[in-house]
Amino acid sequence: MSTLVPAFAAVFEQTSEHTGEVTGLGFPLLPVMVLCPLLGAIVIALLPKERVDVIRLVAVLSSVAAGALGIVALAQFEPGAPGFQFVSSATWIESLDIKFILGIDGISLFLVVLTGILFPISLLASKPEHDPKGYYAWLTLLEVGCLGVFCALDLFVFFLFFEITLVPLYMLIGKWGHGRRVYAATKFFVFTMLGSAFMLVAIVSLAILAKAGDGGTISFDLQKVIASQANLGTVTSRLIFVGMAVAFMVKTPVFPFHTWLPDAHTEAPTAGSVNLAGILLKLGTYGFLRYGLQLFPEASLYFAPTMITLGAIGIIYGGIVAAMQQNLKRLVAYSSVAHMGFCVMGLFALTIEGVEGSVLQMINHGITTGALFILLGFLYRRRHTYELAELRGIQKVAPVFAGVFTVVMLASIGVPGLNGFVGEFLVLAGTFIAHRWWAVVAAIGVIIAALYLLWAYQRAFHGEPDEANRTVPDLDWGEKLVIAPLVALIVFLGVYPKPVLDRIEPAVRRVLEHVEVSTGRELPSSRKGADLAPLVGDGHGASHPPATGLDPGAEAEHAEADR
Amino acid sequence: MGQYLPVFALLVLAVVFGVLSLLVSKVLAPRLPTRAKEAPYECGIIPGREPPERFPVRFYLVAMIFIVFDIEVIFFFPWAMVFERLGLFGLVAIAIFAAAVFESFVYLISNGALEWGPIKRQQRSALVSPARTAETTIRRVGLEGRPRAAEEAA
Amino acid sequence: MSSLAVVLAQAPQTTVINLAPGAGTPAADPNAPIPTPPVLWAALLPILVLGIGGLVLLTISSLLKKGAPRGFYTLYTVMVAGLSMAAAVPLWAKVNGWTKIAWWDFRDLWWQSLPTEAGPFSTLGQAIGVDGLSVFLILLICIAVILGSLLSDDFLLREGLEGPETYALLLFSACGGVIMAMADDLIVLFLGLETLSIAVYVLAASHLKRAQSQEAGLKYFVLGGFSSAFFLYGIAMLYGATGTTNLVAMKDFLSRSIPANNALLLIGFALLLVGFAFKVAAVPFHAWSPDVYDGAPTPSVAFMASGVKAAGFAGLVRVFVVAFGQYAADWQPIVYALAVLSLVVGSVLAIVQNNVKRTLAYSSVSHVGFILIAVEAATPAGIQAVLFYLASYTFMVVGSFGVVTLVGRVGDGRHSLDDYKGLGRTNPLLAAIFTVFLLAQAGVPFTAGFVAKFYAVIAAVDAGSTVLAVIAMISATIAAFLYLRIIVAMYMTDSDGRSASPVSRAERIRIPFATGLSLLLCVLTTVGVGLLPGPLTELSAKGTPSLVREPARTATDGGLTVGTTGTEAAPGQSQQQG
Amino acid sequence: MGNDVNIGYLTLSAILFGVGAIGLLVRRNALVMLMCIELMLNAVNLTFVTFGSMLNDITGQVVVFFVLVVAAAEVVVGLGIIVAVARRRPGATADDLRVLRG
Repeated sequence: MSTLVPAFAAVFEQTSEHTGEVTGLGFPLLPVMVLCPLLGAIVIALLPKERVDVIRLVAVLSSVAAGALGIVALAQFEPGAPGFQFVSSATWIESLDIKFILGIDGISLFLVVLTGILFPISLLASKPEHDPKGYYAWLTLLEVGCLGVFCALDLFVFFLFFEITLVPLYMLIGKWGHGRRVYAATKFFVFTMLGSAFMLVAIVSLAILAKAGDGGTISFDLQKVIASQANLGTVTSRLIFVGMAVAFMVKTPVFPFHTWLPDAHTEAPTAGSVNLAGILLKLGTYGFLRYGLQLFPEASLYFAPTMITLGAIGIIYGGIVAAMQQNLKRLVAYSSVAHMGFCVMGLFALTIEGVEGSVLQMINHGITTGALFILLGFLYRRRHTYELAELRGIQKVAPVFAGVFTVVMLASIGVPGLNGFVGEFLVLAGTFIAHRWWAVVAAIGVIIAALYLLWAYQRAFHGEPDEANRTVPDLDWGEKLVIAPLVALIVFLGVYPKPVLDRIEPAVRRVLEHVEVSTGRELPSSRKGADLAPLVGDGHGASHPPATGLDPGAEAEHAEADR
Repeated sequence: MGQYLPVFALLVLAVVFGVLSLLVSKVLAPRLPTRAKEAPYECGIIPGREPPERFPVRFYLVAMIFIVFDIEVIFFFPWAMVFERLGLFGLVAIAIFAAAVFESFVYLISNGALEWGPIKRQQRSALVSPARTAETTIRRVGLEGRPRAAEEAA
Repeated sequence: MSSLAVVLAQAPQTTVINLAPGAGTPAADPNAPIPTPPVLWAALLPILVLGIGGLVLLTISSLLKKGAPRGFYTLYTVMVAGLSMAAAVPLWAKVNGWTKIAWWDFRDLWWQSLPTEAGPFSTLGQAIGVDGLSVFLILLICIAVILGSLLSDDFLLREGLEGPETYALLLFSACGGVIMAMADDLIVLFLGLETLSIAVYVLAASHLKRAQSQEAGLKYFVLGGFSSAFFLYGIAMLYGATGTTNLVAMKDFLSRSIPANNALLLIGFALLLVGFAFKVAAVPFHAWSPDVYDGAPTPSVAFMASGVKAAGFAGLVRVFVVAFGQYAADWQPIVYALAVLSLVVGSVLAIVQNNVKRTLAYSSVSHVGFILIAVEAATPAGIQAVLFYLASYTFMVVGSFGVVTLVGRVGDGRHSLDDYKGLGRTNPLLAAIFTVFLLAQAGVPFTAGFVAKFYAVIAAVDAGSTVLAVIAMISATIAAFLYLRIIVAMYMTDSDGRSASPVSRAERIRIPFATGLSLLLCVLTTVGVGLLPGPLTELSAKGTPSLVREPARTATDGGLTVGTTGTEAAPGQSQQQG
Repeated sequence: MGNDVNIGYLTLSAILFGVGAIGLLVRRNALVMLMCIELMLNAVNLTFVTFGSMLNDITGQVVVFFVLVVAAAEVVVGLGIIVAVARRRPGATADDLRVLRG
């Protein structure tokens, strides 16, 4: 491994011109992190089919390694530094200026860390019934796709990883799922493929029409395209935004395009649905933020009202339909639709709190829903069913399991003190500033969320366990070990979100300033937000000077001084 | 108009010659009608049975070989007219062309397209059955219908 | 045999015998040597190697009393195709102006006979042009022949049809394809097209034991004859409109003077497009391709789907995008319509099939639609996208039909979807290889298919036809659904049923050496190009065609000599002149 | 450019071509189809020769040679395939060639 790294580093020379000062620590952190699970997948593919334990070990090791590198990136991360960090790029196709660039900033940092944490836990949480070799190979390949998407700084590479996540998940759902798995897998594949078809045309026309490269050549480099997207006409940039938005709306199930999600979730194997809910849904909202807001500020401003209404509809619709579900997994799936509705609403509120809350909501939703699906996986392993009708009185038989389930469920509802609350509150505050009545509607959504989850809990866990439920064993130590980190994170982020917010806030502020600068219109929050700040009293020191004409530099030392 | 006179003369001569020869043969020839002579064709042999519906493939093969070499000749004509003016280039060109077409001829022969003898089955097994001899397997073609030959053979 | 007639064909307008009506004796004195155009045999080498190779193969086979040793014919065909590719390399160096590639220094070879300066050149009185496009196509067609012959090696043994015929036909059709690729004259293009298609008609009908094969051959023959008559009628119209059949002279004529009523020209375009559309099986002239692909023996289908289509597109690009670039506004709408129809019909009809071979035939129609959107762009980027797509498409298609050959088992008849059920369990390696090809055809990233579709979309968007690109991508998604059905059949159907039972002897398909080799080659290239598209992009960038005049000749020659060497376009340079 | 005689020839060849094309689409018997293809090719020959004489250029007539060669090659191959089909089922008409469908 030691000889490999310098050779590898040579390929990915550390371009520092993006970040200005902070460069990676001479070691191509991101490429190794992204390609580490790929190495694992290849090794698994070569291992003989019988050695199941070795295969499982290699899979867990490679995803833990990726997670560790994620934590290292978190530790090394410079909160206030402008631009992207740990950037490393290798030219791929010179004629089209396509470079394999990876880099993260405040927004994508935590999504990468979330992926790094969730994948090993989902691997440990469940075992496949048949053909483990294919199962673990496809799962590690899925991790490559997820990590790659969040770090890609090149339009082509982003699209490549966006598509890469498609095939492994299709195989996972299709081959190891249960019930109508082939139908669900094909529906998932065709929906996402259709969305990404539009996105490909959008990316290509963006790269060509923006003529971003030096000297007006075609360029796929995100930085150059952001800089030069001004020379797109308003109509073309709106059309391209719609093209991209279709793909992202399919991925975060925004209301009209969400029909694939419940099927995919209920038929997916446990690890599949944990990662599908925990990470793959964030591809869409992250895409909206990075490739929607940053790339097409004017168009996103133009479409903001429509997107917010769709988000609000998603929250209400998700809540109501979830309340009527008989199958627990489908219920959690629809709750994801509702939570992602929050994210979309926060994003398009275009206020600092809104966007910040939405990013935080992505992370929290990833943890809580991931934990929920793991717990449902344990339940399925015991009772082999998700139907609420057959579950009763589990609290008496498996108290620890019920206790953990309660904590995670309350987090998902958004009870203060747990991580759900912080995200949703920021989103509601942000939306309230910009679009008052949508925030009211969203608040109703929170109540509905409480309704269906508590009702489900009451039906499944309370009451007298009949003979089938009486034999449900409690969590063994292995399962406790798996779920403990997630519960710890839920509580930690609920009580003390400051370190996370410190890193997200500068990046979000930079995006919003970019939107203000290029659209030339004052965003609703930047002035009024200031006077609301003391009320909120959120952790990261609200005593800013009113945010008029703030230059990022001042903001950075300010945040520095605070800590 | 004058220079077309010889053409007309030639035309007249041709017509006269055609009519004359028909008339002379009809008038002078002896009349001994027999069934064989009256038959439309098969040059005097009375066909024993209707021509078989399905011709053996060899007949078609001959047609195809004819077409191939007919086309070859077409290209020989213009070449022949100016071959000495074309010099070496023309010679090399026509040589390659002729070799190619001849090669297809070699291929035909090796595949037995032109062997019209009796159907010689390669003897797969050593001996099919003692009763079958060369005579029994060879089809009698065209012997019936000849009055004299039939009596001798019987 | 008629392919050789082409090589000998003197470029029509240089013969001086003008039998003007009524002129008694030819004007020049009778025995003055007729000026013959200089022949650069080096430029014709690829054609000669393939043509003569086929003839020698037939001669050898007819002289050998007992059958040839096993695998001899395949080895021979691969060698001849390799030799033809080797003969094309110096031309490639000449076109790009290098004097030596890696270790091979060309100066000592027959180099001096080639024209001095670099860049594309033409010979045989501007009838044969050697430029980036023709050399790229020579390499591609030879690769298709090599892969095709490797596939048919074991297939013929299995079906009991041993004999040199299939290999000789492969070589002759490749020779025809190469003539088409290098043709700068419409008549030479027509002769190349006919050599190619006649050889392929017989190839389609060559499975003597299957009635479908003869029927496919007859259908292909009748419709092929029908469309080549249209093609020829188009040439006649263009000849009437421009007074010449040579593309270079035609381009000069059109740039010099705008014909008063270009009715003849437009009819000529339409009829030529009919001929080409039929040859590449674009909708509405695709009706023959599913039947013929289903009936014909699978290895020859692999060659038909790749080599024949590549030659067809070479002709299409050279005639329309290069020679009639000025009149792009006239023919682009037709190509636009062909592209849209092919995309939509190709992917929609493919879904209703349950015979895998027929599904692949319809999916190749939708691939043709993709290539047509690149042709419709009519820009150098468009041509590069066409070449890139053809190259990656060849490997994908030959690979997929290779697997179909194996799964077809003896009698080449078992192609329905339930023959593929559970293939993932019975033959994991074969199923994995087939999945790679199917995903590549669907355009999943990290495969050549994705990059090819990507370049085609770029070319289309760059030329402003974004709507076409969107239609293309949507039909690619629909087409993806049909590839998924096959993958589902292979992997997911009976996996829960008897997954544990050991695989019986009969189900396991033995992958013979030659077929294995070609499948390996295809998989490596498909994934390799997917990961590193750089080299192939460079190659296809250098493959831009350009019509070029005869190199300068001393004043003594008679006939149509052209003063300066009009090597108009350095490769990759502006398309207008090229 | 072309006086009425040439226009006459062109229309004649167009008619011939049309007859050939329609004949091919309508008639069932494979041999008739073969003849129709020949008819169409010869119609094109006539067009070539007419244009040759109109442009006073030899190319028209030279092209006829090649078209003849191609027509002959097609006939040879066509006969071969038709014979192969006919040996399996005598009196092969395009109607009963419905083994391949879909």
